[in-house]
Amino acid sequence: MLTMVQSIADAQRVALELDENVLLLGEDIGKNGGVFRATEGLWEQFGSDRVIDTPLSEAGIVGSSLGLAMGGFKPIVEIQFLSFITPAFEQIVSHVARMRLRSQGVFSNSMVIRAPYGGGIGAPELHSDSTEAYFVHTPGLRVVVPSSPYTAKGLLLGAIECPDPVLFLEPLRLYRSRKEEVPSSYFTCPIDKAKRWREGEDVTLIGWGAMIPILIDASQMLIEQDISAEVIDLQSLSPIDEDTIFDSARKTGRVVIVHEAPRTCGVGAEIAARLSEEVIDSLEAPIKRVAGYDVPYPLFALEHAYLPNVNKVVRAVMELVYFQ
Amino acid sequence: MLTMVQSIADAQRVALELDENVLLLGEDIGKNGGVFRATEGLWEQFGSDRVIDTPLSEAGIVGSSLGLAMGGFKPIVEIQFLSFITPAFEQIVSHVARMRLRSQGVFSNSMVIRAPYGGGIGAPELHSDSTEAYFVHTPGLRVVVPSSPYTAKGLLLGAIECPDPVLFLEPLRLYRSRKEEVPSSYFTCPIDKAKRWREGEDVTLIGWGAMIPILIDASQMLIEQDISAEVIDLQSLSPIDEDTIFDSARKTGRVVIVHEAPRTCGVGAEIAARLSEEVIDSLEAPIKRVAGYDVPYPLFALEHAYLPNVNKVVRAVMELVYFQ
Amino acid sequence: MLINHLLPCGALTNTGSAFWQMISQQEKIKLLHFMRFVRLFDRRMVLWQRQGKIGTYAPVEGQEASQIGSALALNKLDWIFPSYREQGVAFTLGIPTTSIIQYWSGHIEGCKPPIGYRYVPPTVPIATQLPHAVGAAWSIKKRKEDAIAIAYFGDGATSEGDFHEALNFAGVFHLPVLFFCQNNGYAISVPFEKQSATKSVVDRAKAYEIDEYQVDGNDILAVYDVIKNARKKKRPALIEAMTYRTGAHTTADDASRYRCEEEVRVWLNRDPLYRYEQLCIKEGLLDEEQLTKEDEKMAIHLDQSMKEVEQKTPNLPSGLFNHVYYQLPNWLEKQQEEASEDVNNGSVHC
Amino acid sequence: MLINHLLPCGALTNTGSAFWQMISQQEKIKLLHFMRFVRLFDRRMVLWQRQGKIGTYAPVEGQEASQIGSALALNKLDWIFPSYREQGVAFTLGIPTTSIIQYWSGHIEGCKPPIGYRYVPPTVPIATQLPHAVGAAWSIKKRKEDAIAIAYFGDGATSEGDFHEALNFAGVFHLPVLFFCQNNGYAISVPFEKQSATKSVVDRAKAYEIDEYQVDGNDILAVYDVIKNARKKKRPALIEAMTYRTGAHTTADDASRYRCEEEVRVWLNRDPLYRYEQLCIKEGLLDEEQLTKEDEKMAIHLDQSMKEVEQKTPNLPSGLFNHVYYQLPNWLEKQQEEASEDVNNGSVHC
Ligand SMILES: Cc1ncc(C[n+]2csc(CCOP(=O)(O)OP(=O)(O)O)c2C)c(N)n1
Ligand SMILES: Cc1ncc(C[n+]2csc(CCOP(=O)(O)OP(=O)(O)O)c2C)c(N)n1
Ligand SMILES: [Mg+2]
Ligand SMILES: [Mg+2]
Repeated sequence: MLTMVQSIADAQRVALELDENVLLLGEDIGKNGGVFRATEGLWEQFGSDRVIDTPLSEAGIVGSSLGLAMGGFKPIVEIQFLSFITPAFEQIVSHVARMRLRSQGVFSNSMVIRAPYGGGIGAPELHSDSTEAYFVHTPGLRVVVPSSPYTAKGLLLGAIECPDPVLFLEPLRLYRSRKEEVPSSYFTCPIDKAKRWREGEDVTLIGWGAMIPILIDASQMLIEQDISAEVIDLQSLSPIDEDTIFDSARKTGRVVIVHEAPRTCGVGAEIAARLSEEVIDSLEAPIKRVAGYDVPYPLFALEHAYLPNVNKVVRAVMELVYFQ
Repeated sequence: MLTMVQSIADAQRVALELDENVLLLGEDIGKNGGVFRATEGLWEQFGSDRVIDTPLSEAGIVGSSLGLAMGGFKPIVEIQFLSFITPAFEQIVSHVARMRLRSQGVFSNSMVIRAPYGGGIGAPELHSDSTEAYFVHTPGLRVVVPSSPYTAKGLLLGAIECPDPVLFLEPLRLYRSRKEEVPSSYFTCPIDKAKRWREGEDVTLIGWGAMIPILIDASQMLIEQDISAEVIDLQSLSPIDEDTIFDSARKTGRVVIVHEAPRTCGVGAEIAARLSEEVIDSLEAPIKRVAGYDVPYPLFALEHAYLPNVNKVVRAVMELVYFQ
Repeated sequence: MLINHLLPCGALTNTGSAFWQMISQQEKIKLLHFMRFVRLFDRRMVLWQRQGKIGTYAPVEGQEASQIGSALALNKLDWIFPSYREQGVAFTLGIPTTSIIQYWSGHIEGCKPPIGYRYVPPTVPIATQLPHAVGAAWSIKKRKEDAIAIAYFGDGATSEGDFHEALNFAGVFHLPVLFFCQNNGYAISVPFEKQSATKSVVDRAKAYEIDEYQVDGNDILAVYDVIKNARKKKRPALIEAMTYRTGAHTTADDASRYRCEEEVRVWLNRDPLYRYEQLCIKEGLLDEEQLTKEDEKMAIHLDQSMKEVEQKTPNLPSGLFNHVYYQLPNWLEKQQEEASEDVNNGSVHC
Repeated sequence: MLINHLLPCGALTNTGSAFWQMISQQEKIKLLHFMRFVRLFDRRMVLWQRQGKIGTYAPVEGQEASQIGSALALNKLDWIFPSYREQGVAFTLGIPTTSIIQYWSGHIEGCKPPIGYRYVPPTVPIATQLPHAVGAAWSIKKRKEDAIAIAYFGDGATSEGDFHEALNFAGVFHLPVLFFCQNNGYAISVPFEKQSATKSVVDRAKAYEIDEYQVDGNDILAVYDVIKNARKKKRPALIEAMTYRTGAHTTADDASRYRCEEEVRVWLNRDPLYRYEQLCIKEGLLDEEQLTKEDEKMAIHLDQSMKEVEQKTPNLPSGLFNHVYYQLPNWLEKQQEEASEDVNNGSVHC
């Protein structure tokens, strides 16, 4: 039985064992085992040549990882918190995302950038921001978010296997929220597919990461109202698994999209836009978003008010069900 | 009669004359007058203490401009091309957008960041990217895009007057594409309102910046097909002027949104999402986006294929009009 | 050359003796009081964190001389740009105790500086406050104010691009800005030897043609002297204060994972408070009775401040929306109404 | 100390004489030929830009010694990270002329290095290639290859954070990477005095404990020597080549707005090609007849290359989509079909 953060460490252990080209780079990931222990024990097992404590320098880390990828290595980079990826933004957007294209397939840009993210754990300022949309809007990248210990390992190994650069976002709130049986061997989950956690007929709830337990709870509450909700975990934010969400939307005719990031231009907007382009004639109600407000993520005393929760989701569903 | 780039220089001249706290900072904006001459003559008129040639250091420019703003100055920063704003991304997202909030109203974060952007002029790699969505997704900022010489001056002066930080994006393709009468005195255009360039009944075309001439041309072509198109220039991408687009969508029942940026998670997604949340029952057809593909902006030999054009817009409108 | 006035045992060096004679009785006592207060305060914060009264906290212990010595050398018009560990600076400069507690309790109100203060809210992303200090110094220079700007940061911050860009601007534009690095030997778990190939942080000043000072950061007299001196010059300077945090990086950190007890013991023997107290005893400045009284007053003040903070309920939902823009725009007003509704219908609890 | 082997008049210095005796006849002639070829090529590119045959172009003229001297000192396994102005390097290293023309004609195919080459496509954002070179050097070190990585950049690039972060990594991890700065005195219009408070770029090497070399960048022998030497050491080094672009920043730039004719004249008198030709004449290496023939061959080669490029039509729409990901994903396939349709129905012209 592993927590999500343990299963993430385990996935990296397996990857380091399997492929000598895999390298880990990041701040405090070596001797310290990562500030969340997501690389616990790996420095001891694989040494400081493969599990590398770097200077405090995100552009340096990501930029040199691209050079390593071009040299045939497979860097797995830890950014300590997603908010602190911004100093490496230029490297990611202008280079990591484009090196394969720019060299017309000659140079690899294959790497995984891991970052814990999201709110709900009373973390200090800027440690809880959800900025996935910046990267979903950046062609050349993939963006993956797990929601359980088992899928975390499978998706992370899938991401490591993938020749494209993958931003792998780890919901802080789920790091230790529950344990689950996770095989200790190598296995992957497809990194471009959504996952249906629950089937339903009346409404589709779409989310990812830390929103999934909330959506499952909401679907339980809705049963009491005789509303059957389908819960879809996007898992892959880029690319978006259109087939799964279109099928579900066509079936239920009602969609609520839930995310922590600010509403405007969040990934929810893209899902709504695709639905309104492709399945609008199957919809029986407006498309609803339950999302963060268009304000910076608050200091933690107010985060409960900022975040989507079960009540907000249920209320949104009710609005759709009683829409006319 | 001024071109857009001349009217932008003129707006800055007026602002420098009116308020001694206005400062210009940027690379090559002084002696050289800006690589596009958007600050032509200002260094000569106001001196190197107010029109400041900085080192090649975007984070330094934006970060120190924030310090200047806190000290009561009003910096107008030129980023040479929008793509080169990424080194300052952390400063903008983590600080410029938040200083007023974080200091609970005590310290000003008032500044304008100007950047030429967009394609269609055969510019080198990375010089044509449209990355406005990153900033529209960032609470605390405003984003404004002019589409004519007159509105460029009025909107820029409006942005300078505004106490919030404003990202002011200048469509390269319109810099010198036409001349217009622009008053030499001080005047402003509201920076949070969309502008209707043309009224219509059958379909709403929404765009901004360099897309506006295309939408106007498309609306002309559509007349021949007896289709009356309303052309809306968003002007303000953040905030989005919902009233104007909702009213228009309710009237026409059909919407095409056009932008150069990659489709996924572009500003078009947000507009579509809001429409599908608020006016879905007035829509007679899906919401269409004509946008850049989800690939990095190509080297210029292929940019004509990447970019939205009149034909693509007309085709999209036809699909909606004949939708059933 | 490391500037040192006061040895770990509490003896003055030659330069120290000279400086000691130059400063007033009042100054000497201030240095002592603030060191004691800050230590008390800081330990209380760690305790409160353990009791769940505040959130994750970054302790100051071991760095008091650097923080208080520098803070007391500053003037009212100076701009101060702290990182997240400058509670000693904040407290010394008169930021209300309640504000500091509020900040660490996750209340944005704790960021608000009192009227007339140029004390900027803590900066969480590493090294990003350095360019801000450059800009503030530019504003000082343009307005010909009798002031400087000072940025506080750690040794780890010197690896970030913003460090470089800020120091370069300061050199190019000759700005009155002090870059004050508390080199406590670690960036969380990463020791300075792995952070930089240079032996020390001041080695980098040469790359920008700015002044440099390296000072014993556990020696409050030396720090006080250096900052007084540097700020008078109104020139850009990089100052490295050699110090150590004897506690963990934050209350969420376990320092035993990356450093040994022996190393900590060495530094405990260089304690900044102990050595200054020894000096004060020798100089007859330490009035035990008086100090006990002051400590008690301080303890009461701290408990009262905490109570005050506990009684403050954050403003919901306005606390989310106020000051995001200069004026609340229409579309945010709509969202605020939505949030109000959630509060009113019980979807969100106050 | 500025390393100088060949004076502007074409006379060898003492160190120059020694070096001249050490290198082979073949090397001497290569240096000459590539300088002549690159100048021809570069001038042709400027002309073609004026004729509308290629897009905006960044001319090399004046910097040939820096580019060719360094390139000829490199080995096949070395990783090369150019900026946008390294046509001289590219050409010397055997990047096909057609590729270089294609790149400046806006064809992505021009970015593709020939098989087995470690020549990276031009980097447009300033200083961002430096961390890449660090990573490539790291990969070299890990694989124990007999190679180095070299990053080319300008004086302006030294103000960016990426410059700092890259040099810091190189120093901390002891990587075989050469940071080769062509200090041509300007970043577009901004002179180096306004870019940095230090007198020269090499002053910054001390901040990272890496080797430093300052060399006359118009002296091809000195540059060749320094890079040969530095690459043998397999240690991180910052190299500053003092040079000048006698043309504009790009064909879109008007250099007369920010620098005076006199300054240009001074530098024209230090022309790198002229001085090396003078030496070759003196040394009896310059065979006029032979050179004229070679020049003619080169001219023909250039015109043929241009014709070849003109005949290549970009792949539409696949040129937009290929290689964005390792395999074209489903959703992009859909967009590619959309784009095909636009081509087929005439919405977009090939
Ligand atoms: C840009 C950025 N990257 C990473 C972090 C996470 N982080 C917080 S403190 C810290 C170490 C800072 O070390 P140093 O600068 O020496 O300051 P100290 O904590 O020792 O006072 C790190 C890596 C951050 N806050 N910002
Ligand atoms: C990050 C970034 N900012 C700005 C630019 C625009 N720009 C292109 S070249 C240049 C000047 C570069 O000067 P230098 O580094 O000295 O190289 P040189 O052109 O002189 O060879 C500038 C500002 C850019 N390409 N990238
Ligand atoms: Mg430290
Ligand atoms: Mg230059």
